[in-house]
Amino acid sequence: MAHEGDTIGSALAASGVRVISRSFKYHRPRGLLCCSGHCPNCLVQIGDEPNVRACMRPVEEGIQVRSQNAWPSLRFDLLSLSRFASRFMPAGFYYKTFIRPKWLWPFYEHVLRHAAGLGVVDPKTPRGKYDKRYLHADIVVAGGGPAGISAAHAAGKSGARVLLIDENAELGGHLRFAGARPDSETAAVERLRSGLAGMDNVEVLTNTSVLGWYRKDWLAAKSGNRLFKVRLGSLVAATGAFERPLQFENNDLPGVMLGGAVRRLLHQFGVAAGRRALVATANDDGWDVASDLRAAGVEVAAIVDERPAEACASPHGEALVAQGVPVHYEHTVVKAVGGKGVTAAIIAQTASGDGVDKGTCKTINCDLLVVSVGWTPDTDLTHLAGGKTRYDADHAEMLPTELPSHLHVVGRAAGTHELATQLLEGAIAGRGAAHRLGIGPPPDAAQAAELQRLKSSEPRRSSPRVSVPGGMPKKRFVCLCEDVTEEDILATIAEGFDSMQLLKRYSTVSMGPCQGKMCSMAAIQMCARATERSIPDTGTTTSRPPATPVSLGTLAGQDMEPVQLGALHDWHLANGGKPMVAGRWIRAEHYGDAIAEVKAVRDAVGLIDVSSLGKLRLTGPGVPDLLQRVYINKWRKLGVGQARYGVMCNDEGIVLDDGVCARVGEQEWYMSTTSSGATGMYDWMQWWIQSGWGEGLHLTNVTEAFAAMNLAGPRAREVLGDLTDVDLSNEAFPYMGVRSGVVAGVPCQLLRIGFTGELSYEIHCPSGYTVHLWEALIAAGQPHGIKPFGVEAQRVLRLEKGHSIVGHDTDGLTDPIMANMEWAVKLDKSDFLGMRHLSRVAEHGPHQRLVGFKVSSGGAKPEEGMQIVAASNGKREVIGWITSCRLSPTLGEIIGLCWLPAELGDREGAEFTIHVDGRSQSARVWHGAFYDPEGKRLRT
Amino acid sequence: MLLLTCPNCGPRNVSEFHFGNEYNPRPADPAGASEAEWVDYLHLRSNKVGVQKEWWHHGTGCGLWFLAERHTKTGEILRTYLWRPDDNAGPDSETGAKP
Amino acid sequence: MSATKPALLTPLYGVTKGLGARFVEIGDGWLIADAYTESASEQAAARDRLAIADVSADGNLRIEGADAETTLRAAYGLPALAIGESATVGNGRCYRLRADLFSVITAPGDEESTAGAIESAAQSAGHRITVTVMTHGQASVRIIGPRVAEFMSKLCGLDFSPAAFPDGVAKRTSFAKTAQLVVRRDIGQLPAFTVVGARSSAAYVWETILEAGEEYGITPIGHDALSKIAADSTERGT
Amino acid sequence: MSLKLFREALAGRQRLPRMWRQHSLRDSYEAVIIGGGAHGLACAYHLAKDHGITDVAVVEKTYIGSGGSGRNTAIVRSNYLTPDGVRFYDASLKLYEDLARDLDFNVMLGQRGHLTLAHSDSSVITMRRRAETNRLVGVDSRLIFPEEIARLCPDLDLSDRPRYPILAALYHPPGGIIRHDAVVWGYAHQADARGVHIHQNTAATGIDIQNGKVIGVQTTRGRIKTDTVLNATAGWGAIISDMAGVKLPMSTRPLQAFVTEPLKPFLNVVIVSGSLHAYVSQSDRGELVCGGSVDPYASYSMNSSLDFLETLAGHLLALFPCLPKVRVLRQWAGLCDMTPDYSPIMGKTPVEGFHIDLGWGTYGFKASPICGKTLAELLATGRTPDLIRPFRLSRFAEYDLVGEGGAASVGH
Ligand SMILES: Cc1cc2nc3c(=O)[nH]c(=O)nc-3n(C[C@H](O)[C@H](O)[C@H](O)COP(=O)(O)OP(=O)(O)OC[C@H]3O[C@@H](n4cnc5c(N)ncnc54)[C@H](O)[C@@H]3O)c2cc1C
Ligand SMILES: NC(=O)c1ccc[n+]([C@@H]2O[C@H](COP(=O)([O-])OP(=O)(O)OC[C@H]3O[C@@H](n4cnc5c(N)ncnc54)[C@H](O)[C@@H]3O)[C@@H](O)[C@H]2O)c1
Ligand SMILES: Cc1cc2nc3c(=O)[nH]c(=O)nc-3n(C[C@H](O)[C@H](O)[C@H](O)COP(=O)(O)O)c2cc1C
Ligand SMILES: [Zn+2]
Repeated sequence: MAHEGDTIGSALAASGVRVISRSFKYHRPRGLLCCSGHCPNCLVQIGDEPNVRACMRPVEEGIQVRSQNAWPSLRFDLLSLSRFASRFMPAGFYYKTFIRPKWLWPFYEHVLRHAAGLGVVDPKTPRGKYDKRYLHADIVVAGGGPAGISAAHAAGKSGARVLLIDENAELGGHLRFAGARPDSETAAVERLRSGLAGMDNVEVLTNTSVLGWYRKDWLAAKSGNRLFKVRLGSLVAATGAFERPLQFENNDLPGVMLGGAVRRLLHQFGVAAGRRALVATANDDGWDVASDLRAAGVEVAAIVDERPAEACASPHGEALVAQGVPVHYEHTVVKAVGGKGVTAAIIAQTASGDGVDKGTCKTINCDLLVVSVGWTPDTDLTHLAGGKTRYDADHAEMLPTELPSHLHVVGRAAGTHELATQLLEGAIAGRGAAHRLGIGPPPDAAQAAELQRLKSSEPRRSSPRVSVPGGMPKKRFVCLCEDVTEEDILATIAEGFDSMQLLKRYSTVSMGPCQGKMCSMAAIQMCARATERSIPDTGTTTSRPPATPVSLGTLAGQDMEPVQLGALHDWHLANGGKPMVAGRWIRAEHYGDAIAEVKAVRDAVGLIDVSSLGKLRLTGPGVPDLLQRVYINKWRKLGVGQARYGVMCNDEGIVLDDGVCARVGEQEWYMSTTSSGATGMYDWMQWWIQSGWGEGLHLTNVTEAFAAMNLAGPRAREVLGDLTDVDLSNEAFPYMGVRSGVVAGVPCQLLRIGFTGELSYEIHCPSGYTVHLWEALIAAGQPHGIKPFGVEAQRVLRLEKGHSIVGHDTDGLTDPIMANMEWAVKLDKSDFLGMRHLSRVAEHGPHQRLVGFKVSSGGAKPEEGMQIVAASNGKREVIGWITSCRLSPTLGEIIGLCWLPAELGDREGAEFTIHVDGRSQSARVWHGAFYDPEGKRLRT
Repeated sequence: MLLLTCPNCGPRNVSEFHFGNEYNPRPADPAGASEAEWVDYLHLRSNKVGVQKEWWHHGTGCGLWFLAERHTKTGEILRTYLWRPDDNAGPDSETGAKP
Repeated sequence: MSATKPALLTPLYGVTKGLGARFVEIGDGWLIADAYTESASEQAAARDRLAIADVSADGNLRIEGADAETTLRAAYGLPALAIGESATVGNGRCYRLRADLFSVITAPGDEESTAGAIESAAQSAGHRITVTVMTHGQASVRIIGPRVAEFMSKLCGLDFSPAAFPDGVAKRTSFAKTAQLVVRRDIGQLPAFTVVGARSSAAYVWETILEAGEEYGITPIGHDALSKIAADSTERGT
Repeated sequence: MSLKLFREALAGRQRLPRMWRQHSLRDSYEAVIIGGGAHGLACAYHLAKDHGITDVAVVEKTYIGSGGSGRNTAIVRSNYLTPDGVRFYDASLKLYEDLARDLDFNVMLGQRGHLTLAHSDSSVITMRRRAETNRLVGVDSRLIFPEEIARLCPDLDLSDRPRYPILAALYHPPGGIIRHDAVVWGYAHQADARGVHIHQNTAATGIDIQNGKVIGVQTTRGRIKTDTVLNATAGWGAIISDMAGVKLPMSTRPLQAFVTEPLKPFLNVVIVSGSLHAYVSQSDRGELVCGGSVDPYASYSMNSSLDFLETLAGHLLALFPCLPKVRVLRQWAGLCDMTPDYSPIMGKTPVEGFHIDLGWGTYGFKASPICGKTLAELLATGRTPDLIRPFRLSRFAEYDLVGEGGAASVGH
């Protein structure tokens, strides 16, 4: 049945299917209307794809087409019963109903939700393959009709890099289905088109839709599953025009079709849209359609033209009249008659204004009612690219005006309907656009004058008539997407929603899938008329991208979510490491048994991968000054071979990061930051360096150049001693010392620091050696019972030592004094970031304090995030919360860190209440480390 | 997408940069600044419609921080330049000649 | 004190191994994919379609300082370079990234000696510069093929037309949503790019390139094919 | 079907009453509210209803609801982080629950539940902290885990993904969505009915001040004498405050959103992912309403960007891999007045008679009713209600910020 090249729409039309969809609100039957992907009438579900425009989608083997918004089937649509209630469903009816009783609204809402909506999402739809491409062009021409072809040709001739984009499979725009045209015209366009093919600097993208122009000089287009992102100089919008529906009673019946649609079916797909057609028109285009239909063997029941006979100048006129086609001048359609499709039309003589003379009503049988009364220039792109439009009363069209210099609008998008004029207009724009970018000569002034002359002498194509009175305004559909009728529009305006923006939002006109392509113009005209204002005073709605709906898959493109993996990633996975997300890094949370890992570190030795720590190299005589300024503690006296813990704040006194900085040479320092702070702290310091604090120093980010691992536990020294010549004795290499040396053949930096409270060495090596070094340490540690340990064990170990983690126990309002790092705050320095604020806090004391606690024995373990409460005047007040909490395997007690009001937190042993699963759990404040409070173990 | 001209790398898509907020120099002598000046520096912003002097960081590019004068409504970028000590002199220096 | 010579693994070791690579040792002991299938077909892939190779063992130096240019000129006769341009220094190539910042890419294993030479040139002239060996922090891949410029614009927003991005130019930019130094370095007539970025994202970047390159028939190629193509092109060039 | 509607349907359109009337601008009002968004109109309504003050003008630059109130993704909830915040937003939600009756206008509040996803263990902790605070203040909110998440939202990708695994969610049953425009219109209608003048297409251009006190407002339609002004202009708030010489800790950032083509019911609850900067709900009309984080730089432009579409589409697919074929219909942007602590700034300013209701950032729609009520009280009595005291402007000079960063940033 389906032809080669058929679309679903044309195939359905060919097999006589008229009803393709059901409307949004009243579930009225709808059939093909525009046949060019603009109107909502042919939206269908294809397999797992909702809301497909059937008239544009090529037929493929085995596709499954289903109608939408109809249950159980298209023909027997139960919800269409709501049609009979339509007199009670004016625009916004839901705002005034279902208000009381309150408890009933959820039920009403459920019904409403299930009645609305169109296609369905198949939960099994695969993510699919999509991709993107960046393009660069001096000039993009959007629309490949004659005007666009001519513009691209001229710009190409000038030597510009040109991109010509059209959404159809071939260039030619409406010419492709305009039927027979004079040879001279066809030849002129053909010459230009083949000229394009010969130009290297012109690229043609067909089957590609422009989605929008974005500020600034950025254009998006889609083709199949690909998104194009174009950096451009100038845009030539040659997007053509939409044919405009006419508002008469039952104007939404299947069988009412726009002239362009009828021609498209005829010339592109060889489908006659009906057997007996009535053509309602207001310009010569309608006569062309009538002539084409007749040539295809369709009976033309009548041509109904609004204009007087003298004004009708179609070259086909005489022939049609001679062939006996009845013509009704100064007539228009009042009503389409039929149930599921047109069976007749009622016409009447036009009277003054928009009126008709009711006494002249005639019924004419037909199964196709062709409407060809005017055009709406497609000015979406014009608006998106910063241009404006004005209503041209002579042509009854919205035409581009006040265009920015990067934008040209040509062809029917600019209200130019004659082919020769379009070609000239395109050529001038193409040349002008190139010239603006310094490419090629300027357009010829004489030609420009000629264009103005031709444009002003074009006859009017569009009728100023908006709707046809008589019959029922509640059956005159303005917005087909949303089932908004003329009556709705007028009622909405009467209620005070009398500007286009409010009218749109209350009545929902233009808010559906066609985004006003079919209805905006009519709504504006109706609003202007009802409020007795000019069209400019009525205003418009905002044009917004995308110019045509685009799938989330196309926008998302290839699935790209950067992850950072350390050199030991594979090792961790192979050895039972459980991956966990830590910022952009994937780290090992544990290797099966975090408690055993803790025990290994406390009793023997463990090894943890801490490569994600930030690592910065600082060189030069200016470094101590910088450290003094960015850290809250002191740095001038740090000797070579020594390391120190440091805290950084901003000027609000908020803790940003902490870490260790070691002096590894006379003029060289090695700083570590937290994993999550690595990039941020580097950028932060660079900011200060590049705005005045950079004298005599260089800062280099070497985070990735070095891996880091911490060997911790009482037997760490023995394990490391097996692999290195460095003197590891407590005297030669004390706590907080730093040494460089070779470990297992690898040049390393050794720091005697750690978070765990045990004797420990943080070993940094060039990243390429990581696996070798790690495996060597594990091997050397075997006799000593070494275990790799993960982030979880590390958290327990540090908690037993009472250490807080920046970003875990602190947040965006924490200063170091409240975080119990008062000892690090050196207010006797001359200046540092945060000093002024911290001086204030030091003077007044903090409100809150981060302190340790122990849960009273036998108590329930609070989870991190649980609240601390106090009773005051019989009310329960939140006074703090738990940031860290674990059952300490070493102590056999539940310990943690929490925020408390300072006066409470500062009292060691003070009792307080944690709200655990609805019950009260008491706990006591603990100061200092829970384990080895004197810190003997890490110093031995 | 705006095209921002890095003083080092030339024009690049704005997505390569990180916005560093309104230019808001730190008082030269924090301890000596009045409470009003200090609160102004810490929190208050002019947030104006018009040309704003602001920080940008070419994070995925050359790593430089620089200043831009950008119109907050039209997006137009008047110029971009590296920080120099006289930029700290305050808003008055905006009228002074710069390269 | 262990006697075994430590193995050096590039950040793409695991990925390339997973693709069936055979390895060869180069430079200071780096294990690098030598071939996945056989050299001839890998060479053909690069010439006719699109190929990707791990070159993370290439030496990489970062030279920073107001005096860096003068130092490099004294040490290697470096010509005046605009930002992004490059020139040969010793066995490597020096790219100017900023007024005060250069990157030198050397043959595998040459970076330490080059760094030493530059540092001593600075010392004798009394210049204060910072030279940092970045080799271990980087992942580098070569992407080669007649349509490579078109391919690059799938993952990167720069203009890759020859006029905008000529051979020998380097730009640090966003590539596949990560920060990378993108270098155009043709092999004779064969267009090619090198993409240098942080080691930790190597697997992600590699896999992203492979997926995006599918439509071009992208093929991973080894050290052997890469050196043969390079050797061929120098022969033909001379 | 209500009787009222039935009558209207029979009466025909001529007799439909206007929702609000047009007036000529008087040369003086007891109070002038600048900004015809939900906040300004709610305040006007409460001034009239609670305090009998009806000599009030609301001046609106374009049409009512043209600002954030007509652009927001309509999420209402009260599961904030600080007790002050939770109490405040809860009071607002309670007012919303009866708003349809109060205004005799269906604002279509759909309380079908709100889920904030946690993708890392640190965000699990934040969610638990919120749930715990919420419950202590009496707000229904709890931490739920994948099994229950799957029941509420079966199409979320709950598989063991490398990046952004879904570990838990903060579930807030009374959270949901509302028909945002209806709130604006309903307030306007009832304020108008009580005598408030709503002046559309009337922009404030200056604030007249004498001896540190407000004496009037200049507008594009003339000068108004008044000693009481409320600046409720959200994204434009700094411009109006600047007219009064009041500098604020605020930066205006665009926030964007998009809708898809309408679909049959697919998503019952609101889904928010802070780490992915994405949130989505399905409106009663069937579109998926989707939003993300604020634009990456300050701006007063309401243009849309492609970057936003691309990023958000990617993140939505990370949550719902089955949506690639669903199409985006329209995108738009609004302006957000961001503060450093993600909390609003409400109340008096150093200029006597000049009040502000700003700093609403990306989350202020849900606060409209309570803001209207409390600010009306302040304007009428000169006393700052306790509920809004934590949000006073002077907190910045007093170093007493509120700190909702953990709950408001992308939470809406
Ligand atoms: C995309 C988006 C999504 C959002 N999502 C949510 C959400 O899900 N939940 C939530 O709670 N919040 C959300 N918000 C935030 C919320 O929209 C705002 O905080 C809230 O609407 C502010 O209301 P308002 O009445 O104070 O201001 P607005 O509604 O912005 O009203 C201010 C009014 O002042 C007018 N005005 C400006 N200048 C002048 C002048 N000179 N003279 C006269 N009038 C003037 C404007 O035209 C405007 O109408 C979102 C915001 C955006 C942009
Ligand atoms: N009944 C008819 O068929 C009919 C009626 C009037 C005029 N015409 C003829 O059509 C021609 C008009 O030429 P024109 O160039 O101004 O308009 P056009 O309509 O011929 O060409 C515009 C082209 O741009 C495409 N397009 C529109 N928006 C696009 C987007 N966002 N992205 C990609 N492509 C997009 C359209 O699909 C179309 O192919 C004239 O020859 C005129 O006589 C035909
Ligand atoms: C919650 C919500 C739902 C919306 N749904 C739709 C819709 O279904 N169709 C539509 O065209 N626009 C929809 N919009 C967008 C509006 O049309 C409009 O773009 C938005 O209010 C901003 O106004 P502007 O585009 O005039 O600047 C919606 C907006 C919001 C806030
Ligand atoms: Zn740069």
